[in-house]
Amino acid sequence: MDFDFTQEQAALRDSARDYLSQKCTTQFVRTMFEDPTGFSKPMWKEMAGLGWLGLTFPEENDGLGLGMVELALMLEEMGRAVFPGPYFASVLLAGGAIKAAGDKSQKQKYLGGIASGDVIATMGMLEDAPNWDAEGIALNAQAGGGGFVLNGMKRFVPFAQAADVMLIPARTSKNADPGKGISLFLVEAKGKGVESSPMKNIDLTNKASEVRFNNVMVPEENVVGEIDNGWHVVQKVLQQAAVGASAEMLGAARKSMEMSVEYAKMREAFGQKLGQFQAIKHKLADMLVDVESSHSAVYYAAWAQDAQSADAALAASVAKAYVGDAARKVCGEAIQVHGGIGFTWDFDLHLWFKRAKFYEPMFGDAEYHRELAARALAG
Amino acid sequence: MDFDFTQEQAALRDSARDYLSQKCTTQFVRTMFEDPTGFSKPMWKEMAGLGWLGLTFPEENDGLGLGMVELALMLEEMGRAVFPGPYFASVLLAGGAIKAAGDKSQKQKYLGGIASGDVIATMGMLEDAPNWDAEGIALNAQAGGGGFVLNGMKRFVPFAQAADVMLIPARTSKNADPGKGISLFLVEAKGKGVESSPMKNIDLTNKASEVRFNNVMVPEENVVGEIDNGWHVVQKVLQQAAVGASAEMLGAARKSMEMSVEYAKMREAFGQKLGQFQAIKHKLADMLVDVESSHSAVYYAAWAQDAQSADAALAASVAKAYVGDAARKVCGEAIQVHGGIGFTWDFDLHLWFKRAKFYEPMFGDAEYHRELAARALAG
Amino acid sequence: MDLNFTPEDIAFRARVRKWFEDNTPRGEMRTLDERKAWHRKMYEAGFIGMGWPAEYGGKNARPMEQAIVSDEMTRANAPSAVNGLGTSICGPTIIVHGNEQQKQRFLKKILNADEIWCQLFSEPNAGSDLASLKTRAEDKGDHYEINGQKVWTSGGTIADWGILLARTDTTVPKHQGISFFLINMRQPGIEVRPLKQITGGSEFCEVFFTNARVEKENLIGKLNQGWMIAQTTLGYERGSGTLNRVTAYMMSLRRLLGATRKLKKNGGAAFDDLLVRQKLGRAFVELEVMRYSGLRTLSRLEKGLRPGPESSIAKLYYSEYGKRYHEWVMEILGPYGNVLEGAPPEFSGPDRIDGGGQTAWGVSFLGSRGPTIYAGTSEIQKNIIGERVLGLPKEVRMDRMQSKGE
Amino acid sequence: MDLNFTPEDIAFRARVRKWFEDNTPRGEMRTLDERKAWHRKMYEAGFIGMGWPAEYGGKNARPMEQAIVSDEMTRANAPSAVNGLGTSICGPTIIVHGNEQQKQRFLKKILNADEIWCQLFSEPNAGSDLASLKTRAEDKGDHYEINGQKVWTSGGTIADWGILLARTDTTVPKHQGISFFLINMRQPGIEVRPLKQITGGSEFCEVFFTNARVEKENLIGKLNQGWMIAQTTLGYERGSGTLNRVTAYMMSLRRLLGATRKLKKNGGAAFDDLLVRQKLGRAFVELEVMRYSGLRTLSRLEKGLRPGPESSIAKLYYSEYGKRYHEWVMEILGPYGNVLEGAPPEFSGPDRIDGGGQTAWGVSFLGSRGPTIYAGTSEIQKNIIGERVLGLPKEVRMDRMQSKGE
Repeated sequence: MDFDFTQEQAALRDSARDYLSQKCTTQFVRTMFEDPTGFSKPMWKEMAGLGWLGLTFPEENDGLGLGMVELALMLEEMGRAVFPGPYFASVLLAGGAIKAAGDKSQKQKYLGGIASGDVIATMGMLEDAPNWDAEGIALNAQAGGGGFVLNGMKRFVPFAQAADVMLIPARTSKNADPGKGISLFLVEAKGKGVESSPMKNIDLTNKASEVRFNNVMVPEENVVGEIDNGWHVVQKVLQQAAVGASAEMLGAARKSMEMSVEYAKMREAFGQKLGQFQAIKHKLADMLVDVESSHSAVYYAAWAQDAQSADAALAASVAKAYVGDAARKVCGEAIQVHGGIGFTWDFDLHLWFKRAKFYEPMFGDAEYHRELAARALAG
Repeated sequence: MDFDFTQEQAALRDSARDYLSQKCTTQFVRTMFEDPTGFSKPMWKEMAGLGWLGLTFPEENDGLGLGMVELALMLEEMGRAVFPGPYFASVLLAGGAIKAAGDKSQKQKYLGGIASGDVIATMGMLEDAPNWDAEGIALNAQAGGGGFVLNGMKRFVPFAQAADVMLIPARTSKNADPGKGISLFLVEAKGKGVESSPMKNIDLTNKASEVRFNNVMVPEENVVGEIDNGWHVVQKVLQQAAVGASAEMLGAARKSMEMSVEYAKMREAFGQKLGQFQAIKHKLADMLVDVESSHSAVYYAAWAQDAQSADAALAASVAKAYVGDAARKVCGEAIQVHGGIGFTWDFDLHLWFKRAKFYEPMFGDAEYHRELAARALAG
Repeated sequence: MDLNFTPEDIAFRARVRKWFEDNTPRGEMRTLDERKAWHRKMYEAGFIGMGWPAEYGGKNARPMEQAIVSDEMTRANAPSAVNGLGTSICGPTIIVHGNEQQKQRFLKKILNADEIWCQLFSEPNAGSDLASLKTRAEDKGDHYEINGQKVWTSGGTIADWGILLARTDTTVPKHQGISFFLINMRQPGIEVRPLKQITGGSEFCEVFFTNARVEKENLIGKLNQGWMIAQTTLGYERGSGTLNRVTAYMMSLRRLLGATRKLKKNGGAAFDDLLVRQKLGRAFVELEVMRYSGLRTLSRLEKGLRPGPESSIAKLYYSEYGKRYHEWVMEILGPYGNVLEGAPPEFSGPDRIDGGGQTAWGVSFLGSRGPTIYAGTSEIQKNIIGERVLGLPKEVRMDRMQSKGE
Repeated sequence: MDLNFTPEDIAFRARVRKWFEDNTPRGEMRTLDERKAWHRKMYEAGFIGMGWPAEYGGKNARPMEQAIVSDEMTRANAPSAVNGLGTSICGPTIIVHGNEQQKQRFLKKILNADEIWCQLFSEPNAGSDLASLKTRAEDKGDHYEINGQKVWTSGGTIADWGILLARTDTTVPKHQGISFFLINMRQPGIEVRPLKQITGGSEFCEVFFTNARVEKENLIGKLNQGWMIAQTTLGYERGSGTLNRVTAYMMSLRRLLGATRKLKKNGGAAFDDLLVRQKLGRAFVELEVMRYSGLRTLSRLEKGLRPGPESSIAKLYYSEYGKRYHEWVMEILGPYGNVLEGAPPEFSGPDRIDGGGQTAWGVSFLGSRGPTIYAGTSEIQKNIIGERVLGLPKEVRMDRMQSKGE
């Protein structure tokens, strides 16, 4: 029983924090607000060089072969740094799906490409309704012409504007069970019939698009996994995405708490430090409880994924439900502790508030995961 | 526009507070904990003499002819005094139904009897499920023998052990619309086939029973209102009960807050008054906001009943939903402010905590009334 | 108790509603001249400074009439008056504390928006603890020379004049060395910079004073009595806030309700979901209670009772409500709530508070973090309620320990 | 990170589980002798004082082993050890701060429950501010004479001995004049009265001292150093609380789940209701997080790291969780939750924490108001977290102003 990071994990966290605090300053982050692709190619290449873009990929696909714990701590650091870029989309979502279900040549081409930074990938999940169940997948894929023809729409596709390729779950056959008949396609993001329009988010570091598919031809070799049997892959990716999103929110929350503690030690009012007021001190204490509990939730869930623990799915839901609420509280109270300055654009605090808010509804909100937890309880 | 009590209303409140603070001390209240009927007959007679038992009844039925505002302020005072006895059951519930739908002789007999204190009445509503809608009424009333034969069960019947007569909504015919086919019966509480067994409540001042009806004969003259058309009467009574319960909870909450403020002014820790700690001061401030907002909610709702305002039903739901949550918070925080002493039996504070808790689920909990409010919003 | 509006109030409301229906400008106003013209139009209709005494150009209007006008303005989504701070705070201060010459010079031009006013109180290091302000006013014989910085100045870029708190004596306890000035904003010693907020909007400014000038005749009241003057509750603009805030939220809630009918959830509309309805129900319940409390306040105002520290209760209620409400909005709309641009029109947000079209739900959500901070944080409100309403003893605080004499 | 239990831990747990299955008394224990016999049985099995050093009769058990035993006791709904305070607090204090004679005299009899112990710390006017206690211990030459009152003494009616904090010097700042004694409870100068709680139970007592006697040999440590001794974190009973509390709530939650299948709502079972499931889900989620955090603590303890002020985080989490959880219980069960007697059996409540059958949900709910008060209120925990974990400056407080020297 050891809940601490291994030396290797701690070293990875330290190097991520070092790199991001030097290169991914909030000054840099702000330059990405209006950038249409929302990330820096040189930085991306450096991260590839550090091995981070293939963090969880097999070594034979130029990856580091690490697990969800390592990915979670990387994402926590990215949340902490408000890192702007398609890391989550490319490595966790699309990369995760290809790693789970891709064939040898797909892995070589795409995982290798993602790891080297040459390929930016993403995954489109939601359509009209914010529905994370199989019922939400309606985009139609019709067999024909040596492949498939896709028609339909995906919304909230992360970094679609930056992507080279999109992993798209689509419906290849209709069944009473909505979990059946879903297949996964790798679609060229700039291909014929693919139209993206940006959906500007309050978290300006997280780009997303609505993507329309008008008779988009996808060759057979771009089917990932079995035809009609793709939903279990999506489910697994969504579980890991729930853990990853929780890690991002944890990073945002811990940073917000630390800034608030520092501010309360420094700022004076009525002749004393802000942190001497019980109202502020108790708020900060509550924030610490939320942050430390979130840490426990995120890393238990990440470990459970790696250990293929029987409660891995439950733990992912627990993390997403708990950390979503906790990060909301912590990042919100941080603004309150800071007072006026926390409400200004030039002060950085709102960056984390918005980052946490961005991830709250993604991959299932707290209610959705509480429902899953209740069903797990009932067995 | 005048939100203040009239002089007459203020005088009624003052006389209720005077009387109850002298006669209905918590010492007296505690003597009723183990009393099977749960009230004092001499006190009941005195209250009859003051006109309170017929507060809302027509003058021709020996009542004072006052309205819901006056009843609400009386109930607030009773909540404040943790008054033990079947006032709510007899005057508001049974009396309210008979006033609304009874015929002349029923009014004379029962309203007159309630007002004089000679008759204790109550009303049985819930059965197996805590369901406040018409679906919840399954108790069967079969026409026959010059009257009706009742079979079934009511739970949570307030002060059934003390009652002479019970107003019982029962099903006289089955319809697709569950609101149709319900009739109201006046049943002798000690009559043949009526069996009561006590349901001991955490609020020991509020007695209740499970009452079983085994072939209970009810003569035709004891039908209140039209056969099959009694639900609208119940609905109106439930609305007023929601307001009345809110008033009781308000009384409990305000008293809990006042005790907490006094305690915080007097009790010392770490060389200063408890009320000088910001954590305590802010708790008390929150309690005041809850209490004053509850006051607005209760009396708006009471006025809306009297004025037959278009939003009368909505206002009753608003009051019950809001005050239920507020009183829970206030009475709970009062215990926290008091610390250890607030957790002891001999200190009175828990009496109000329990009184408020008793009324929380009664006549629809906050969720139920929020649902009604949402439907009202949607129009 | 009688919560009916009088027939006179109802008739007045009908007239006001008709006026706003007929006169509210369509589309966004882009120029200052347009905004001044709209202000004057409302003034001519009797809706500006209506609570002021008649002798100074007001109408001695009852709080109820003021409440009704505010409410109908909100209902019509009418642009706010460009000189709102002038008529609500600056003018009344001059009426109560100014001398005859100051009244003659300024009041008329406030009412007709010839001169736009701003308020120069808060500083970067003097927010909740306003009395610790450091902007200095130095006596230069015929004038005072101002150096320092103010922040959270709304309308700073368009203001002609401002009311200014500045320190005139540094040798006495902090509350005793502050004076209250009127300062001409159109002078070289003043630089105004817009202050961008987390919403992306810039309704506020920072104001920098470098040897700026205040004529001696523009001191209000006596030297070093500025704190007392600034603390006075000014009673001419009452009733506002009792009804219109509820109406604004109600309009937002109705738009949200509409969105829940379009948004899909679990194969049906979001409105069909029990959890969504609980949130709508809660939002409606708490808003109705705000309305009842507003009527209660209004009924007190109508009797001539002053809104005392109890107004902290209203402030705390509505600002905390706003935060909760917008969190429910975001929960209900899910990822659509986060979208500023590019969402389908049925998920576009509520009317902007100051009129002139819609804003995104996300912007409205971000904006909801402001009211628990500005005009006295929730923490300050709770101190006020605890000490001035409940009579709890004051907390032991370092500044009180250091200067018992204050 | 590796959150698997070792094969040894799993085997140990299996043995412990089997032992409790075979040995846990059925039905309620009514006599003190029965309770002592159960204590001795557990002691003989190696489950009592198992964290104590072997030289004093313990087993030097690892925190994990202690956690597993506590957890299995809870799972078996086994009655608690009658001398729990003796083994968890009184004995360890003697081991760390007592002299050889005291160790010889008391330790063995604590372990085998020959002498039952209680704790005499809190007073009616010294709760959170324990150091302001007023019970006096006066030097009478060969003994100390005790006068005063203690409260919240659990097991007071059955105790043979107690650990006592009393004031031995009133002329120095409050923390410096307190001494730590062992007091014989079987003497005429001590009166013990059961203290009834809002639950109706009487697990605690008030204790009155009138010229009670403490032999000089029963002073622990040096005179006037009692505060420091009482503040020492005693490290022999670790691991308890990390797992068993979660298990207790889990058992309650499963019973609640069962009730939601029987309770009717909207024509179906309550469990079919989305709102009910949200509450069950929330209760489960927050409980799982408590479990993860417990494992994290246990993993630190296993490395020999001391549980520092971080234990305040755990206290705050579980005590506040208990309040929330029981409010959800009451919401779900509606009027049935309020019923103490007379409800159908499917709505009867959870197992009693100390074993021996069920209690009503309403009693369990009322009991949930205790843990945020006892053993350091939530407010005190937040001060500890703020100051000792986050390093925030101490608040300005009257006692600190008055006696800076402390």
